[in-house]
Amino acid sequence: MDKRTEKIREIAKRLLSEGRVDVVLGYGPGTVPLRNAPLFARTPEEADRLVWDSNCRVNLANFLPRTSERVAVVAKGCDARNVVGHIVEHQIKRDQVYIIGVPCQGMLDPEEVKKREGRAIESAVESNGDLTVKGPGFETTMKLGDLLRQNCLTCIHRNPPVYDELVIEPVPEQTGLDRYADIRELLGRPDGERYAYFKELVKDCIRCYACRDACPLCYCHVCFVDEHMPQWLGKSIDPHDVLTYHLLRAFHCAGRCTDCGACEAACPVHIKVRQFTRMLEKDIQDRYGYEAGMSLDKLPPLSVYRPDDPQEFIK
Amino acid sequence: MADMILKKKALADFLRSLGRSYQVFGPKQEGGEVRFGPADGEVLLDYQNSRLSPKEFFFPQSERMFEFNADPKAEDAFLLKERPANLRPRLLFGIRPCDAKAFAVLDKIYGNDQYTDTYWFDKREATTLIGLACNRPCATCFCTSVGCGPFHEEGLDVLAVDLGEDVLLRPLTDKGEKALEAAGDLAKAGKKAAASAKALKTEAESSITSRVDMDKVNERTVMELFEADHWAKVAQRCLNCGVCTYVCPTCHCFDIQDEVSGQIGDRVRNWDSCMSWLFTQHGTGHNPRPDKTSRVRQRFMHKFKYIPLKRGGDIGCVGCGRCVVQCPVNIDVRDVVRDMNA
Amino acid sequence: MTAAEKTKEIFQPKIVTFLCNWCSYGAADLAGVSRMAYPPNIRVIRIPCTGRMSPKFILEAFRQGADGVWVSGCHPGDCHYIAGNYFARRKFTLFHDLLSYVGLEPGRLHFSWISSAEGEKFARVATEVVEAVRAVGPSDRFAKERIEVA
Amino acid sequence: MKNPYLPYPVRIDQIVVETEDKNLRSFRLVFIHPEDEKAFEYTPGQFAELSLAGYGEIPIGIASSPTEKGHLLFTVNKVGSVSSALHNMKVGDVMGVRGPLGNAYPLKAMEGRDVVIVAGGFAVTTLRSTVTWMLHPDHRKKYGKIYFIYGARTPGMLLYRDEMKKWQERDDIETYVTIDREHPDWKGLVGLVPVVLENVAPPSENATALVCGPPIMIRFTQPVLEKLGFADDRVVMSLENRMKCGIGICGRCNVGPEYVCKDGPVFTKAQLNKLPKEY
Repeated sequence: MDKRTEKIREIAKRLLSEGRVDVVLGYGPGTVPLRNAPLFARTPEEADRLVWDSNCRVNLANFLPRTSERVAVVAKGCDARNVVGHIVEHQIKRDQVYIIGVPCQGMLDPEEVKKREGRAIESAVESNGDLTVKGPGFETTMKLGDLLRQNCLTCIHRNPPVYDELVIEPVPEQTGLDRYADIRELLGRPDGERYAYFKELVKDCIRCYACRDACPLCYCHVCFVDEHMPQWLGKSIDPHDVLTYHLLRAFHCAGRCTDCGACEAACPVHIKVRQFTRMLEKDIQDRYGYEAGMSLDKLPPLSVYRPDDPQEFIK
Repeated sequence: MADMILKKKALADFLRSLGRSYQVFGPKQEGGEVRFGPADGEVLLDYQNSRLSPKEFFFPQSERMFEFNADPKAEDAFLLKERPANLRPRLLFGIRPCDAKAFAVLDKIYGNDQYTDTYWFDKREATTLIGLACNRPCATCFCTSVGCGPFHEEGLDVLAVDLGEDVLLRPLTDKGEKALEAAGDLAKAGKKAAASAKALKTEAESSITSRVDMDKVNERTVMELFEADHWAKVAQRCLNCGVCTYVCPTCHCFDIQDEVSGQIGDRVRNWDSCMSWLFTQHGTGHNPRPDKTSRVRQRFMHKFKYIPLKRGGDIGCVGCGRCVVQCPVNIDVRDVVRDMNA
Repeated sequence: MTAAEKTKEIFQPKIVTFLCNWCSYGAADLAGVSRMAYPPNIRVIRIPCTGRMSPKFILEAFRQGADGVWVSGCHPGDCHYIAGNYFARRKFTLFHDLLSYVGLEPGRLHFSWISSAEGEKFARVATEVVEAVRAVGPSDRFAKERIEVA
Repeated sequence: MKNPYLPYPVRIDQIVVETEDKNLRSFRLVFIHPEDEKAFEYTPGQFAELSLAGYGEIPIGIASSPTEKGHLLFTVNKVGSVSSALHNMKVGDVMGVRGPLGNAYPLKAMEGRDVVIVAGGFAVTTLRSTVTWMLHPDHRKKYGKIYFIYGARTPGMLLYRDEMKKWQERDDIETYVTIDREHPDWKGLVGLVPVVLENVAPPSENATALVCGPPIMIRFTQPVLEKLGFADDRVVMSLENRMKCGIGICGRCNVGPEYVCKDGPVFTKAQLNKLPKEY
């Protein structure tokens, strides 16, 4: 058993039996390979089903807003930063949430697995940094490190910056990464090409809103897509409506997004929706030197200002 | 008409000759996924299933229903006009039996005891379906539990079975026979081919180990199932996104929207999802399904209780497993039905 | 070529202009009563403060076929509501960058700070904005024409 | 195949502002093609989709009675985008009507019996249709006594006041119109609908009750009807839910397995007892 799984269970059982929290929000086993399921453990027995593996792509901070319970949440670096975001945005109180921080070495991208093993996978087992997948008449072993999601490859906060307890010693952070090479490359192209790129990027969108619903930042009672007086965008798959949706969704995440990748992991048609949010993330770092969710006493960049903020494009 | 045999080597010619009478579509590899697209003499035979169901051939995600002149001064201002339907004969090659069964279920929904949805049936009638039997069902398939199967014929015009070197073509309807006639010279299938198709069927059916039972669901009343306490537990992790409904071959709910740009207006219908709170929101602000639990419950009750009650026992699920694979939080319909049946 | 043909050839852009009630709207007024000339291509929408601006307004204007959008408010530090335009500035910055990133042509989206005493600046910026948008040409990328569906 | 989504074109013939808050207007609609009127054969209790191209459709109960030839009547509350757009329309404007939709009040089954009609607020529309239909000389003799109990918050919120005055003058219907609280302009009954119903106490032995009103009225009326001895299958109610297609396909208005648009909107209390409260 993974050391982290063991420790998560131990902490969860302790918190539940001591009555510290009402529920422990973690991951339980999934019913299909390369997928696990959010688990709401309310008893120490249920906590025995908690697991940790490389499929913890769902961001559990998503379940915190509007809860009245005392919650312990199993959180990777990015998830913990979203919990911090919720606290700063008054979606949950600090003393209502117990952060079980999990230093993370990245989650795998099932599409990467599929690229390497195209046959139908019926089971997948992780051990010692390897992933072994099996199907009818075959067994393939791959290095987990080769299968990581793009946001995990460029992650620089694998350890939760804020936590109540860490399940293992912090893992070394990745340094010297060029996180935005592709964004810079895109920005270097003519605007017409960029427009064509983004039109193509979202052309398969089916407007299921899974990217929004999987995102911890999207907790509005009424999302702009559901507003009808005025109605900001049509509900069809007209390319303009689709692009408008993605632009406004991304903008609503500006300065709050931790690049956790839950949106892309949820997308049924594999749209790289992070191409929108990452540009904003980069822009905010460049312009305001801010990173989301790193501290409990820093407000998001759109909630504050400096008199000397850059304004080179304003006449 | 008897079963026919098509040499696999001649598949491209077969599709091309069909192309003279039909627009032919089939499963194609696109990026990492299988999708239905124009066949152009080439389709996949060794695929499991398409990521999205082919329901969009009959129920496009967005479909113009009417158009109107939005110029208030015009004589025909704001009068809805039907759009001429594009009814060129189409042929879908290689859809899976579960998806065809889904169309058969939807035929009963789009055509109820009083009304007939012309948009659905226009396209259904203009389309011939050649299904491809599943020799290797996926681990998530549970079709055999819900009145379907890897070689199920309902809803198809022709069933094709991949025999290795050859493809057996079994015409099931007049439409199917017409298509095979249009395809030109095909040899009659011999006893051996029929026997090996049968053996493949048995093997495929027995390879489906994933089962759900429906006996108690059928026995229980609507209220017993509705008031059961497992719904809150299922709903707890649901994101209320619409992935399951949009990838589902039997999900058929829609919204009707009017769109005006300049002086042209359209009334469009779009896929809608019972997972959305807006789906049932009254103008007054009241919502009969106000929470996640009631919305999640609706989806499963609709498929496994309401549709069987109202449509002669047909289950509103064909066991294709798409929602199982694609739910971001792994809500497995098989587990939900097991809870309903517990 | 006759004069009529010539004007026909010059593209007349439609520019949706959001003006803050307390400054730029007054500047437009001042420019008007001072009989300063500026092109008639701007369509003014009065807003209480640039802080009220939502990116949705900008996108909606483009969707409805505006060739350009111009937002103008009080100079930083002069906001009637103390800091509305400071917050707006960050919003505009990011939204401007986002729209440029996804391929909005440079020259379509403009921002300015114009106080109610700056009638002359209003007329000048209006002229600049119209010229810039005219140089880019008619908008098609973010304008939603008739719905493109089956 | 007839396209079930295509509305009949109609012209607005008359608009009446019904209530003091001006949020309820009645629209009299005339078919542009006379043959459409023949095709639009309806029964009290049914509804139709009012179609405003550019805005959408709204399901509204038909307030006119089939015995009133030449027009349809709809009374619409202004709440959402379509109803607001409708309230901005003028006499002479063209719009669409799609229907008739849904089942109807069980007029046939009610023959030979007393009828007790209990209505509140603007839910009275299809019951106005029913009363008008039953009072028609061709139909009146088929029914026993008719009780009509109707209430609104204030006198200014009562619909169809002039007509009800006429009903009050007739001796073949017992009409009780009430308002919730004392009001200087009001000399009639004062009291909530369930209380008035209890005081009137119509005999239940051979009677059917038709009840339509806001949820709160329904909730307090049901025990009174029970006390008066109305069996659940003799209490008839009309539901409403968000709708789009109106023909049992688009999937949103269901209450359990029943579609309010096609299998309803009229249900007996006995039927509703077996269904989830998703309305």
